[in-house]
Amino acid sequence: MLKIELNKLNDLFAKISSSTDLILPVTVAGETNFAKYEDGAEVNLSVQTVKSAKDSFFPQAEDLMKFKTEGKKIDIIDVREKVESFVLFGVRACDYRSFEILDRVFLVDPIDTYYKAKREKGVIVTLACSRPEESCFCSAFGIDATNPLGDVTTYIADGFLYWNANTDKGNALTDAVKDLFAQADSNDEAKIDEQKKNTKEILSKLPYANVDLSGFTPDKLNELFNDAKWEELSEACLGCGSCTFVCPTCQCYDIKDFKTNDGVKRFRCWDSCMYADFTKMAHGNSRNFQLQRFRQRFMHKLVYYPSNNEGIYSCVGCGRCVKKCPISMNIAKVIKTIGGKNND
Amino acid sequence: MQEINKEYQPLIVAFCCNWCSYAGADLAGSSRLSYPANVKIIRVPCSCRVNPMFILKAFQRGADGVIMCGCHPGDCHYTTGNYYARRRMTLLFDMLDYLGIEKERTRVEWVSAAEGVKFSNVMNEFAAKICELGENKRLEDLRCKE
Amino acid sequence: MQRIENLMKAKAIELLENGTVNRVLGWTAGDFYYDNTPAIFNSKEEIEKSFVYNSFCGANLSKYLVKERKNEGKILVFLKPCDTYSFNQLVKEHRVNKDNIYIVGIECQGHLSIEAIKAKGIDGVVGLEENGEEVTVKSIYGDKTVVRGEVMLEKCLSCKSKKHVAYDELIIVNEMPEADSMKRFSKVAELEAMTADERFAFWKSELSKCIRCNACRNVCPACTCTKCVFDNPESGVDAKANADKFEEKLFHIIRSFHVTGRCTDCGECSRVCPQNIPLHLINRKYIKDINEFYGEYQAGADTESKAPLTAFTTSDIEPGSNLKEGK
Amino acid sequence: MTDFETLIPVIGVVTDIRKDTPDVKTFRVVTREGQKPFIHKPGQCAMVSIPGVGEAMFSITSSPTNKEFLEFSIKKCGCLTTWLHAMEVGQEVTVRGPYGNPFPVETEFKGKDMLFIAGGIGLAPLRSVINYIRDNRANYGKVDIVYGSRSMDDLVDFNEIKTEWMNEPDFNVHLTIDRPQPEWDGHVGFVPAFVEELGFDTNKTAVLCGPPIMIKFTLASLIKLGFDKTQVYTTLELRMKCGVGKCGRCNVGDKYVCKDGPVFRCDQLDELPNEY
Amino acid sequence: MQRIGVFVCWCGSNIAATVDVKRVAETLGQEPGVVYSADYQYMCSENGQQLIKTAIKEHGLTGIVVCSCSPRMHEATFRKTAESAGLNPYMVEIANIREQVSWIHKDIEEATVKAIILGRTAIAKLLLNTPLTAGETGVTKRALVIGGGIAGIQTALDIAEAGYEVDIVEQRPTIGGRMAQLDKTFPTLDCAACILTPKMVDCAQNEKIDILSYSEVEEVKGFVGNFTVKIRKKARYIDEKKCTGCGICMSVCPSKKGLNEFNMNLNNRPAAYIPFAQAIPNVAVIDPEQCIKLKTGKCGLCSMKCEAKAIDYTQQDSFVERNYGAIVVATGFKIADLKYFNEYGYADNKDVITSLELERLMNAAGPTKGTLLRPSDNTHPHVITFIQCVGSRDISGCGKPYCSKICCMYTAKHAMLIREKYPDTEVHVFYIDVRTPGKNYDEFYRRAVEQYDVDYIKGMVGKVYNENGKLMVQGSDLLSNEQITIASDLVVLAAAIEPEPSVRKIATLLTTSIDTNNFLTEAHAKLRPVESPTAGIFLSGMCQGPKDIPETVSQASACAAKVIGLLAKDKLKCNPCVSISDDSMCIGCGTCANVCPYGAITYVDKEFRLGGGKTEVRRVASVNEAVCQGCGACTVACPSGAIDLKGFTTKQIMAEVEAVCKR
Repeated sequence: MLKIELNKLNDLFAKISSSTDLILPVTVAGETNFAKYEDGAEVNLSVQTVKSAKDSFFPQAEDLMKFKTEGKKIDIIDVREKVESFVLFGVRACDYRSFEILDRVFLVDPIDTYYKAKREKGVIVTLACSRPEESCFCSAFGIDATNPLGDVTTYIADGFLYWNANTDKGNALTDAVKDLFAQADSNDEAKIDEQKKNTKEILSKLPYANVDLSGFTPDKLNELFNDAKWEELSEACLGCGSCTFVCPTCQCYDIKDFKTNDGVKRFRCWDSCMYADFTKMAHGNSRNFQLQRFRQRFMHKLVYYPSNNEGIYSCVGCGRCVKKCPISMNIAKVIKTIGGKNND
Repeated sequence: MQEINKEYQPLIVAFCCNWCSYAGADLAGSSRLSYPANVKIIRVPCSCRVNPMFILKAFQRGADGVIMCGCHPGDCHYTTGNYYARRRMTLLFDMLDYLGIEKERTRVEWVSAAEGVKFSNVMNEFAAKICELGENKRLEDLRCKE
Repeated sequence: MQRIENLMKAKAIELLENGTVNRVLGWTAGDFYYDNTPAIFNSKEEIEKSFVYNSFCGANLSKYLVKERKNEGKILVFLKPCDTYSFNQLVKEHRVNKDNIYIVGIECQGHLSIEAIKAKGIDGVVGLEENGEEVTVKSIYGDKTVVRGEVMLEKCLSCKSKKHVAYDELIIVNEMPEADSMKRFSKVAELEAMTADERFAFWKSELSKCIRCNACRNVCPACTCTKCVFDNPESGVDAKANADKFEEKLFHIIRSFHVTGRCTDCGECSRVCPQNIPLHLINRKYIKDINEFYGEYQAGADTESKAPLTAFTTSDIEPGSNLKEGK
Repeated sequence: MTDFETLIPVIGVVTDIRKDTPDVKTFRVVTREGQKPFIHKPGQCAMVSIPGVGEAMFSITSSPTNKEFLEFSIKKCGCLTTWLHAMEVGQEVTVRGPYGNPFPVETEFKGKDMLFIAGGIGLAPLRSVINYIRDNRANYGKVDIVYGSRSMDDLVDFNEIKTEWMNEPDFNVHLTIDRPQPEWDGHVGFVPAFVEELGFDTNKTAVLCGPPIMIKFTLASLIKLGFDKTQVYTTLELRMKCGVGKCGRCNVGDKYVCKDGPVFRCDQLDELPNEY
Repeated sequence: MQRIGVFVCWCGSNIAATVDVKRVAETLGQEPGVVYSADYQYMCSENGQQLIKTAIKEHGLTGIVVCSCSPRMHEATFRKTAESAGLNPYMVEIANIREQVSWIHKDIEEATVKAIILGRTAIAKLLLNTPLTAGETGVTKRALVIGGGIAGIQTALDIAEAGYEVDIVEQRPTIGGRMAQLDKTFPTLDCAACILTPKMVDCAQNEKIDILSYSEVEEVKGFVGNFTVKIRKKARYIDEKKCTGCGICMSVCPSKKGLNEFNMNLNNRPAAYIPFAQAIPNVAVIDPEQCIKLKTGKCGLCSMKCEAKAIDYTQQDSFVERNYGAIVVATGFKIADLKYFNEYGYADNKDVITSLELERLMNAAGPTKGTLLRPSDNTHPHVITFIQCVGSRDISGCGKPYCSKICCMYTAKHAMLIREKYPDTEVHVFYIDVRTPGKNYDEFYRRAVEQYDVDYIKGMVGKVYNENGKLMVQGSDLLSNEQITIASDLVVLAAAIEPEPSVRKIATLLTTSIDTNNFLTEAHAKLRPVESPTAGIFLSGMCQGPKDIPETVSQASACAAKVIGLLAKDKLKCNPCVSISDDSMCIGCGTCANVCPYGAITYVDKEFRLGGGKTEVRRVASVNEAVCQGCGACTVACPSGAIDLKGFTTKQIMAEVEAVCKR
C-alpha cells in the first residue's frame, strides 16, 4: 500500500491528467459532480456527487452515428472515435457496484459496444467511505462502503490518501504515478482499519441501513405488482425524473435523431421511466398513469432486474434519490411500505 | 481585421410580417435598394406569429443575428398583433441580455410597406453591427455545425 | 409549530367528519423530520397516524389540485400564503375547480431547507427540533444548533407576501413577519449591473449543471400542460437530456418564457433543483421587467386581471430600448 | 455475436412497394448489393428507420426460406409509417435486426396441425411462419388459417391468400369481415365468434395475432373449444425502441418484448403482470 | 414524402440577369422530395402556367415551389394554376428570388446561392404543407357605407341599383359631404349643388337605401359576409320623423352665435339648424353645446313654435344594431391643420383663407351670397394671391409628404372664375409645379393662363404679412430669379388635404390597416385599389388617397361593383389559413382567447378517453374558422403549443428557419 499527503493530491491529479483524462468529483457553482480534471478545478472528495459516476461509461447524451442523405441515398457514418484510456477517480463503493449492475445490462448479448469501449478503457480508482450520510443504505445491499473494489482502492485517513492497486490496470496506473507516493507501513494500515471499524459502526446505525428487502423476490412478482399501496405511494410523485437522473443504476435511454446542418445525427440520451411519454409510441402508451410508471421504476430495481440477474437488486443504496426527490418519496420508503413486515 | 470581416458573412434571419415589412422588403427590392445577401427573410402573417422559439432556433442553427420586422405599432393588419409581439420581444431580448448574450444580436424594427428605404437601411446597419460582433458563440449549438 | 399542526389535524378531522370534504391534502411525515411528503388523507385514522406540519413543508400543494379535479367530492387543502397565489393563478386559468376545494390558509414563519442546513457543514441529519428561532439538528455525527433565519429556503428568505389571497378559513396562531416583496429582486439587479461577459460566465457555470431532469418544470404550478412542448416532437424544441450546451439555455429560456406573467414566484423550481441552480433568478427577471415596463403585476394576486403578455398599451417600450450599449 | 453492432443499422434499398389495403403497404428491402440484409427466423422483427424521421420495430413478413429479400407489411399509424408509405421504389432506409425470439417452428410446431388466427395487420407476423411452413410442408400437419378484417379492402395480402394459400394442399383458409359488403360472399362477423363457429379440434397448435382486444376474446374462444393455453402462441409487438433489451421500455414485468418476446405462449403471458 | 415540382422563373431578364436560373433549377431538382424542376422565361404567362399544369399532371406532383417574384404578386396566380391542374392551392410555395435576390444583389454567384437557399426553404416548408380547404359561410345581403359624401352616395346608389339594401352612416346631420360645400367643379364648371343634390335626393328616395345621418359606427363584430355593426344615432333633440324641415326653429332660436361649419365657420348659425337648404335628410338638429334650453333649462322657444311638435329636449343617443355582408369606408377628407404654417399668416389675418373657404365665399348659398367679399371688411378684393402646395409635398415633417392632387385644378378654377366675374381683379398664383393630368385638365389650366391672364409665378412664398391693411406676399420668382412682394387684398392657401380624422377609429373597429398618413391601405395598390386587406371591407373615395370628384365617383362605383360581387354570392369561402387547436394538448387555460383580436376563440367542455377505459371532461379551445383571420397571436400565447396556424405551422416555420440557416 502506498500513501500520499492530502495536500499533494493536486500533484497526483496533475500527473495522471498529463497523460490520460482524469474524471473525478469537481465542484462547479456549488455542486459537486464527476467532471474532467483541469488546472484549477475545485476537486471535492468529501461529499457525495449529485449525479452518479455512470456518465463516464453511459453518458447522458452520446452520439451513435451520423447519416448523410442525398436524394434517395443514405450513408451511415460511424462516429465512434477510438476511446482512449481514462481514470475515474473517487468512486464510492455504491457507485462501483452500480457498474457491475450496468454491466449486466450493457455487456450481455447483444453487447453494447459503446458502453463496452468505455468500460474497457476506464481505470477505476475507488475511495472508501468514512463519513456516510443519513440517506446511505448501501449495506442493505451487502456493499461494504469501507472497502470498495476497483482497479485501485484508496482510503483517506489522517491527512493521507492511501493507495492500493487491485488489478493489472491498477498496477499500470500505479507504476505511472508511484514517484509521488511513499510506502505505507503497518501503522498506516492500523489507522485505516480503525477508520473502517468506526465507519462500519456508523453504517450499521444508519436509519435505512437495515431496510428489509426480503419481501422482494421474483416469485412474488405479480403479488408485488398488484399491491394496493402503490397508489398512495405514487400519489405525490411529480413524474419529474430527478431520481432516475441521479441514480447510478438507472439505464433507460432514448434514441433520437438530430438534424444537423448537413445530415442527421443519431444519439442516445438518458430517458426516464417516470416520464409520461416514455412508453408512448405511435399506437399508444402502455403506461398511461403515473402509478404505473412509478411502480415500474421500483419493480424494475427490486423485482424484474433481480429476476433476470440471480437475485441481484438494481439498487445500490447510494441514497441520491432520497436526497433529491422534490417531494421526499424514495425507494427506501417504498421498500419499507411494500417490502415486508420487518420494516415497521 | 478588414480581411477577416470580408471573409466573415454573418447570417441574419429576418422575420417579416406579411402585410407591412415583407411588403417593405418587396419595395426595397423593386427600388433596387440592396442589402447583404446573407439576410434571409422568413414570411409570417404577423409579427405576433413570431414565437421566441423561432428566434432561439435560428441562433441554434447558426444565425448570428435575428431581426423581427412588423407593421408600425398601431398599423397592424390584425390591429393589435404587433403590440403583443412588442411585449414578447421586449421581455425575450431582455432575458437574452440577462443571460449574457450580446443584446446587439437581436432587434425589432417596425417597417411599413412604404419603407423600402428603411428596410434596406436597417438590414445594412444590422448586418454591419453583427459583422463587428462576429460569430454567435453564446447561443450556438455545436451539433448543427458538424 | 406543534400547536398549528394540532389545529390543522383537528380542522381536517372536523371537516372530514362533518362531510364538508371527503379527503384532505396535506403532508405526511417522513423518516428524518425534514422529508415530509405531500399526501392525501381519507380518514381520521390516517390523519392521526401521519399528518404533519413542521418547518419542512415547503412544497406547494396547489399543483396537486389539478390532478384532484378529476376526483369526486370536495377536497380540503392547506395552503401557505405564497401557495394561495399559485392557487389563484390556477383558478384564473381554469385548471382547478374552486367549488370543489376547501382552503385552509395556514400560518407560515418561513420554511427551512435541508440543503441550507447541510451547506453549513452539518451532515447525517436524522432529526430536528424546533425551538422558536433556534433549530437543533440531530445528526449521526452529533447535535448542532442553527438559527432559523440562516437555513431558510430561498423562497422564504425573500418572501413576497404573508397574505393569503384565497381561503375559506385561516389557521394563524402567531403573528407572521412582514414580507418585503421588493427584496426578491436584489440579486437580479446585481446580475443586471454586471457586464454581459460576467453574466454569461455566471449563467454558463450555473446552467451547465442542469441535468435536464425536468423537476423544475414538473413541480411548477404554472406548468400544467398535459403535453409540454419539450416532450412534443412536433414542437421543434423537444429534447431529453441536454445533448448540447444550447439545450440548457433553450430549455430554461422557453420554460421561463412560458410562465412569464403567470409565474407567481412560488420558488418551487429552485427548491427542487437537484443541482441547486438558482432558477428563480430567471423567473424573477421576467417579473422585475414586467413590473418596470408595464406596471406592478403579481400573478395570482387575483383571479381576473389580464396577464401582462395578453395585454398591451400603445405606448409600451420598444424591444431592446432599455438595454444599455455594450453592457 | 460479441462484436455485433447493436445499434448501427445497415442500408436497405426498397425495391418493391405493394399497396395491400388502403393503409397497409408491403415493402421489399435488399442491401445495396441486392442481397437479403440478414437471415431471420419466422416471427422475428427488425428495426426500420428513416434518419431524421424515426426508427421503429416491424415484424418481418417474408419467409425465412426466402433468401433474396426481406419484406415488411406496414400499417400507416404514426410519423415514421406515414413517411414510409409516401416512399418510392429506390429509396434507401436503414434496417437492423433480427430481433426477438422466433416462433418455435423447429421444435414445438414441428409435426403439428397448425391453426393461425389473425386480425387486420396481425397477419403480418404470421405470414412469415405460414410461408415457412409452406416451404417446409412435410414437417407440419394440416394448416387452418382464420383471418378477419374490418372490410374486404383491409384484408392484407388478399391476393397471396387467394392465389396461393387457398390452393395449398391441406390448407384451409377461413376469411371473415366485420360488416357485410355487397361484393363479399364470404363470412361476416368478428374473429372470436367465427373461431367458435368453426369449432377446431384441440389437437392443434394455435398462433394468434391481432389487436389486443381480439387476442383477448379469441383466446377465450379457444379455451371454450377446449384448447389449453400452452397450445396457444401470440406475439406482442409493443413499444420497442432499442430492440436489444436495454432501453427499458418494452418490458412486461421481467420480460423484455424485444428480447424475450415478441413470441409468447399464452400461459407465459399469464405469469406476467397485466401491463401489455 | 411528397413529389415536388420546382419552377424557376426568369422574369425575362429581371431574375435571369443576376441569377443563374438553370443552376437553381438543377440544384433544387436534387433536393429530397423534388421530382421535377424546370425554368422558364415567364412562369406567370399563359405558357408558363401551362408548363406547370402539364408537369403537375405528368409527374403526379403533390406540391409545387415557384421561384419567382414576391408571393404578394403572384402567389394567388400560381395557386389558381395549381388548382386548375387538380392540386390543392395550398400546396404551392413561392420563393421570392426577384425582390429578395435578383433586384438587390449584383453578384451572380451570390445571388444564385441565395436563390437556391430560398428555394430550399420553400421546399422545406412545402414538405410540411397539407392540403387546406376553405370553409364556407353565408352572406348577409346588405351593405353598410360609412360616410355620406359623394363617394358614399355614389357607392350606395350603385349598390341599391343592383337590388341590395344599403345603409349610409353619416356623422354630420346631412349627407352631401365636402362636395356640397363647393361652388363650381372643374373642368366643366358645373355648379356642384346642381349635380350633387339630385343624387342626394335619389338616396333619400331609394327604398333600398337607409340614411342614418348624425350617426357613428360604434362597434363592429363578425367577418366578411357576416358583420354585425352597432351604430350610435346621436341625439338630435328633434324627432326626425316629425320634423318637416320648415326651419321655424332656426329662425326663432335666440342662440345664434354658433359657428357655421358648413360655411367653414365664416358666419354663424343658430343652435337649432339645418346645415343647408338642400340637406338630406331635411331635418333640423339642435347643437347641445349651444342650445340655451339644453344648457340651462330655460328657453324652449323652438319647442313652442314647432308646429310639428318635433322638438324633444330629452332625446338620448340611441343605438341600432344591424347585420351586413360588406362594409364600405367612404369617410372622405378635411383640410389639414395649418398651425405649422405661420409664415402665411393664416391664424392672424382674416383675409388669408383656405381655398375651401373661398369656395364658400364664392357660393351663392354662402355667407356672402356669392359676392366675393373679403372676410375682414367685406370689401371686394382687387389683388388676390393664391399660394399652392401649402402643407402638401412637404418633407419637413410639418405638412404632408404627398401631393394633395386637387389643388392645381381648383386654383385654376378659382382664378378663372374670379377673373371672369371680376375682370378688374389681379390674380397671382405662386406654384411649385402645376400638375394637370386628366382629361381636359391641362387645357383648362392653359385657359386660365392664356385666356384669363392669371399670373402664374413659379416660386415659393416665404412670408405673408400685413402692412397698412395690405397683405404683403413675399416670394421668389424662380424663373426671373428675383424676390418679389405682392401687395394683396386676399390670400388664398391651397392647403393640403388629409383623411377625415375619425377614420382612425373606424379602421380600428374594422381591423383594417391604415398608412402613416392615415389613409386606408388598399389590398393592392394597383390591382385591388378599392378593397382593404381585411376581407369584406371596401374603400371608396378620399379615405384611400387624394382624388378629385371624377376619380372619386369612378372609385365609388368600382367599389360598389366589388360589393355587389360579394353580396351576389350565397356562400363565401373562408381563409383556410386559420388557427386550429389540438384538443389532446389544450388545457383550456384561456390565454389564447385573451389575445385574439377577433374573438374567434371560445371554450367548450369535451369528453376525452383516457387509457384504461376512463374518460374525462375537459375544457378546450375551439376556433371559429370563419372569424379567425390567421394572425397567429394565439399560437405564441399558448404555452403548450396546442394551437397552431394552418399554412404557417410552428413546424413549417421551424423548418424554414432550419433551411435558411444552412450555409
